[in-house]
Amino acid sequence: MENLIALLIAAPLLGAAVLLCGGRRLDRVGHWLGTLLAAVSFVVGVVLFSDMLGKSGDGRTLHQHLFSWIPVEGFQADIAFQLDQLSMTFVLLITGVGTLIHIYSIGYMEHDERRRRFFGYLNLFLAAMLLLVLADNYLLLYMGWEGVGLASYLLIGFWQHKPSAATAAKKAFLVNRVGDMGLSIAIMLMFTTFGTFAFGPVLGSTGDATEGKLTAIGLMLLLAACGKSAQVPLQSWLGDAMEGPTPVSALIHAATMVTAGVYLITRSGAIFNAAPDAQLVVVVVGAVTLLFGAIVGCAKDDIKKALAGSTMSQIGYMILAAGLGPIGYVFAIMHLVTHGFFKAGLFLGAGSVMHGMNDEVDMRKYGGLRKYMPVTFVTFGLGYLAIIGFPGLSGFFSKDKIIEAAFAKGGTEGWILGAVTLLGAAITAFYMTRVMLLTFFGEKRWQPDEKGNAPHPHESPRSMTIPMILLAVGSVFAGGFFSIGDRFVHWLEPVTGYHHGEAPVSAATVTGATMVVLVLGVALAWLMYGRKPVPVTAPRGSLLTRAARRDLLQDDFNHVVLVRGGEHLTRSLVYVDHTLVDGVVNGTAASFGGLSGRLRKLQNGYARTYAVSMFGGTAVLIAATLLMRAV
Amino acid sequence: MSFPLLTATAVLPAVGAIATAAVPAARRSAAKWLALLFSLATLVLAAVVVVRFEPGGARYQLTESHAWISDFGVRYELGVDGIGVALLALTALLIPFVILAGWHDADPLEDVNPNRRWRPTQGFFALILMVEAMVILSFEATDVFLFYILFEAMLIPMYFLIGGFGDRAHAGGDEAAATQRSYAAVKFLLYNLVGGLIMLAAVIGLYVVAGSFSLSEIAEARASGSLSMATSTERWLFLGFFFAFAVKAPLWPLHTWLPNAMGESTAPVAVLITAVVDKVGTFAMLRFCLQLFPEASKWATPVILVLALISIVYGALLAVGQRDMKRLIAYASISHFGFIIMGIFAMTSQGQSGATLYMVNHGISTAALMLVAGFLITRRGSRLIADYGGVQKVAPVLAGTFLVGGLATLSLPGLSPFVSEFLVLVGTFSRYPVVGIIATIGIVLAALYVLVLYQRTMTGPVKAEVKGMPDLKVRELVVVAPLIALLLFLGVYPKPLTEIVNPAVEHTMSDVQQTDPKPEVEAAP
Amino acid sequence: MNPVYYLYLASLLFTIGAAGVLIRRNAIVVFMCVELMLNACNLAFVTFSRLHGNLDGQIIAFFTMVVAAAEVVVGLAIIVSVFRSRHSASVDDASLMKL
Amino acid sequence: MSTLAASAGSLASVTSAASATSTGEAIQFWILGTVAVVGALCTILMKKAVHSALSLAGTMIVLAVFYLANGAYFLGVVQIIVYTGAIMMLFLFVVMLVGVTAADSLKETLKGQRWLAALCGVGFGVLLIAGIGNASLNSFTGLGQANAGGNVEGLAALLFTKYVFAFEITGALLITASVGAMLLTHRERTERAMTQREMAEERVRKGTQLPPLPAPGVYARHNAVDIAGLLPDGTASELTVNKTLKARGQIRDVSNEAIADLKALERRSAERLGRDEEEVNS
Repeated sequence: MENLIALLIAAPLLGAAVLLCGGRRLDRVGHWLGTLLAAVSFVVGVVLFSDMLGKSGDGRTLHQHLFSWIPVEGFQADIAFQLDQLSMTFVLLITGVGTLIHIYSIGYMEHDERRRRFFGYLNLFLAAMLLLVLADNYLLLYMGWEGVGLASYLLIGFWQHKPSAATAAKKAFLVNRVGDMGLSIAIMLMFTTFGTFAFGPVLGSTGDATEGKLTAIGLMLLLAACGKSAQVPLQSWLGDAMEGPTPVSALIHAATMVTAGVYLITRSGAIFNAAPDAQLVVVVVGAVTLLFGAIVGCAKDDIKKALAGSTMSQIGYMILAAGLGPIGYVFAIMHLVTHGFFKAGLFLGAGSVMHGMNDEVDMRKYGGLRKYMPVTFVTFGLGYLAIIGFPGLSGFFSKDKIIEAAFAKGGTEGWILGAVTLLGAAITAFYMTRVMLLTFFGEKRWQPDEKGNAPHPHESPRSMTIPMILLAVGSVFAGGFFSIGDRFVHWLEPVTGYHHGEAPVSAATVTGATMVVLVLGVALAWLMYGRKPVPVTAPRGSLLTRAARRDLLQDDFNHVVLVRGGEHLTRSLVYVDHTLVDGVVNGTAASFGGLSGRLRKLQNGYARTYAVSMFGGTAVLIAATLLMRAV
Repeated sequence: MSFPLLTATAVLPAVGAIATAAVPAARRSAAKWLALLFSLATLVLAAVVVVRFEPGGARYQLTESHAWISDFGVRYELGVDGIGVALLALTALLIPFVILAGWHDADPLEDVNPNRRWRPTQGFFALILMVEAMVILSFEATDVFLFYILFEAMLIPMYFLIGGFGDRAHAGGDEAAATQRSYAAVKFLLYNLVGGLIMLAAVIGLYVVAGSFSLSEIAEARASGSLSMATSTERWLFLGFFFAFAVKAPLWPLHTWLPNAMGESTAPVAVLITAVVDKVGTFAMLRFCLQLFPEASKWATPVILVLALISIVYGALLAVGQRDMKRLIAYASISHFGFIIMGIFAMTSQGQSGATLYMVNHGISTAALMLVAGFLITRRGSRLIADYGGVQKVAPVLAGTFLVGGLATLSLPGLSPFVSEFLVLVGTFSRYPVVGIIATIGIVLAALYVLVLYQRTMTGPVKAEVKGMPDLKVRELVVVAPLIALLLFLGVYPKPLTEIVNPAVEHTMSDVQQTDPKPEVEAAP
Repeated sequence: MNPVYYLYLASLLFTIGAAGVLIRRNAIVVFMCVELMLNACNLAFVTFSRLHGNLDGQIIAFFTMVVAAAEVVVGLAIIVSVFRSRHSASVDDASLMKL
Repeated sequence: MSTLAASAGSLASVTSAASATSTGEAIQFWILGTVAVVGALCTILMKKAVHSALSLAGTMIVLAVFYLANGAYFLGVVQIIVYTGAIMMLFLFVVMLVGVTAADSLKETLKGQRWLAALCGVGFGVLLIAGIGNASLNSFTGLGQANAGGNVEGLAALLFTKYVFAFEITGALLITASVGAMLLTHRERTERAMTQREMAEERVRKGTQLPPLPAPGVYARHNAVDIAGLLPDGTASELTVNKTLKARGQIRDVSNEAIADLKALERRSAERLGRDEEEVNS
């Protein structure tokens, strides 16, 4: 059975190889091939899943050792896979949502002449992401980690002719690289501490290591997670990443890749459990990002950017939960899965809207679309209800649990975190309602563009709606399905461990509070955008709004400090290299030239001058001999 | 005695060089094919060497030894250890691609502009083969004097390759190109000659002290204690050797010749410089500095590590600041050489294995990137990054290969440079954590300069001059595809290489009497 | 008085002659100065032979004279021919050694 | 001769190992030594080569005396005969041959040459003297027994036994030198000598000076070639005097002298003839 694990990765990898090297002759069948191979991977995943359900206890964990990757004295890195419940969850999410989005893309990318390449990249992403979650050691995980980074780079910049897209792609890769730096340092630390970086030994022997080392490792892992999951302070790339085609945003920048950070922290739970300081930092980062993303999401008029902000904030929830330790891991993953469903659905909905609106992304130019594209409206609406945590839908269960767990952290921390999560829930309700209202309600606000062709909003083709419907179903029922009888908790417990945190307040109270803030958020949004007509051009807005529109100025900070500073640094260094380092060399050469030129003057050709030097030489010689005598 | 395999690997290209040079100018293409043929034959011989070499066996294998200048105990001594084999294979592997890539670089320039002087096409290829012969022999030499001779001799063909066959594409026009080129060539020559001079003094000094040039004899004598150098003597000799190697390598602040040399010469020659000839420097650090002067090496380690660190960061930053893509790649190479030297002097088995792998991988990756860049430059006739844009739209395959080469340069996992770079980092980190951490900054900067280069040249709206640019031709694909395949293969399955290298590294480690630092925790299985 | 004084005198004369060689431009005078130097040497030799009480010094002096004679003959001949060709006997005019 | 006698006297007093010579020799040394040095200085400082040559000859003679004083009779004589007699004469000949123009200015043309020369000279001399000084030579063995059999015989004995080889070689050297000298100075005559007619035609063709050169010595009161002839307008003609004399600057200035003589002549004739002034003037 375990030999199938490699197949999970092999299928999409093969697809990528064929599609990217295949050349134009594959253009007609390329997208089908890509989708097929993604589906194959999904099927294999399902097979493995059913097999796993058949087993029990430790038997559920499968290992597959392919070959020794980097065998060097005292350094063993293997190409080996580990499939346990945690990985399984991700496998299903990735391959499942992945396949759906492949199908969606068939319609969405219909008019793009480089569609084959697009599917090649998508397959490459699937392979890398699966490698990430299936690796049984950190180095192999690192390979997948950077692999998804590459795929995301290629897909964000898929429309390379747009400079903005190319820049966004570069930015995403670079920011991720900073995170990767953290991951590699973490691996090095593991190597010096444990002499290995395979999951088993490292996580098994955290007890013997000093807390200092573990904290350091934890913080480095967190840095990596921040990069990949767009957490403060490395969140700046996610908004720009929306330059990519919408299916990409749905798959990579909502459902799967950006959640890799959560996976990493959950996977390294043993380390964090033994390093409370690191955990605290994780929680703080999560909380901050939660609010940060939410606030940004409130201000954006670009529908995708608004959703991106929401993604950031939701992942903030997950990171926060993961930072809570055993009481939170499970719910982090659970929210991750449900979020995977509804956020993917939302993005696909947004894509569908744009598809019908000539790729217009400004929500202020939408309005009243519900009668033009009913399916999109319904699916999007379900996703909306799910994310704001409407009772009974997925978001409700997963977010509620996280809020509980936050309170259950105990002490003032618990209260603060609880408050933050509640506040986050309120803001979420607000900005999602805003999106909803701006897009589907109110009167139509779109005009013909300068070329005079007004958008004719229409429902998207079947290949796009079906995935949306399926995801909507997922976002409606997944939460409930997981929560009934704590299925999900029991499923993951053997891997991540779990103990129920006793909140200072009863679960019912928490739920009640959540409901209250939910209603408040929605109401406020309705007051602002539902009642009175929305101006097409955005009003200047308050200081906070304007800051939020600019990602709370974090980008400007980066630009001023890092980009400008870096440019100056490099330019001055180039100058230094040319004048100083090289100048020394050239100076030496020049001085030699000058000296020889001056010496040349002594050769004036007059016999008497030479005679003088001869005479003087003789004198010197005599002097020398005399001195020798004297000595 | 058995067939002198090692000698053959060096003699074959030398013969090829003579034969190629002898081809009459009229039969130009014949010369090209002849050169290619000889380089391939050398590759075959090198493969035989790799096969015949037993990783577990004696330290130096396939040894040959004949008296040469008996008065000074100079012997013609050859022998390869794992490191030598790896680099020998790399050299023999790269040369055919270099020749193939430079197929038209030495054609007479009448087509470009008629009043340009005639260029000796067959001379170009003959010189390349000559360089190959010398480099291969220098990887095999186990006699210090013999090595020194080759170390110096390979400057001559390189000088003519750099100065004589410049890049057709030069921003400043032909005249400026000529002056720049001669400047670069002279600079290259002078730098390396100064280094060689100092090394010569050290070589003589070594003979005075040890009374022999034979590496094995000296190492033996030192091990048995029958030869003991005064600390100061050892240090001076070490510095003498190291300086020459640091110039060749090149290590900051002795690096300034490399950008000029690589910028002004044609892409294949640039590959020859950075991927083949410079490797002799780092290789010699491993073989001579560490083996002959272990104590001094340890003594100098802190300074050298700092210099290597500077090279890494400084080279990367300057690469970011370059406007000329070949100079950019040159500075990137400086940064990478910093990694190699750091790995060597970290004195851990991971570090040194990593460094050796790094030499090989860097050779392949730089070759890939530089050659594709060369194809690009020959198409557009400019080396300035600003003159390009949107190439990806008109020449997707070229852009793709360029991207892969770039990703290899920024050592993306899955491509071979990652393996070596990570080994170097881990090896350094385990003994000098701070140095290791600072070095990781290089990873980010590498991403920066590679992606900026790719974005400015390949993406964005298509520039007018770029329109109608042809995609890679078959010949060019034949050059690039195998390199990329190799990068992928060695990135996922570097085992064959590590198996050859590891024993040699163990020997070196025992030479310097160093053992890897132990992990704090004995991890549970 | 000690014969050493002759040596002092000899060195004095030699130095004067040398200075003359350096100072004068007229080839003939330069030659004369050379002769002066030779004579100084001769004086020294003779004195040495007296100091050591054997005649070898005088022999050397004798040979010096012979050689000097030969040298003068050739040298003056050269001067004459040079003068014929260049109408000058100045040593500075023959500054063809310059590159 | 007196010097010879003095030196002989001094020799008589020479013992096998003495530390000092006779007072006579000392006096002679100090006097003649001064002369020698002065001569040497004149040699290098005189403007005219001839004067240099003569002063050099003087120095050489003094040296000859010193040779004699040092018991090198043969060399002393040879010095006088060969050097002062032959070589210096050779010099003088050459000076005559080329040196008419050779009154070269002592103005230094090469920058700093003089100072360097002086510096080197002084340094050199000081060093030599210092060297001699710290060589301990306070006692010396005279030539008593060396010259016992006669100085010339002693030399001969050495010359033809010990140094015979060198002697022969010097012979070869001399031959070579003389041959060389001949080769250098001899000029092969490529064209035959011109006949008188040809010379005349040549002169006509050149047209610079058709008639023969004017004779010097107009108004000469005695047979003199050093007085330029006067042209009808009373100016002296350069053509009339020998180039060599001109080069030596030995031409008599005719103009004013001649006028003066003319006036004297007229006055005398006037007195004799008793004519009055106006007649003379008319």
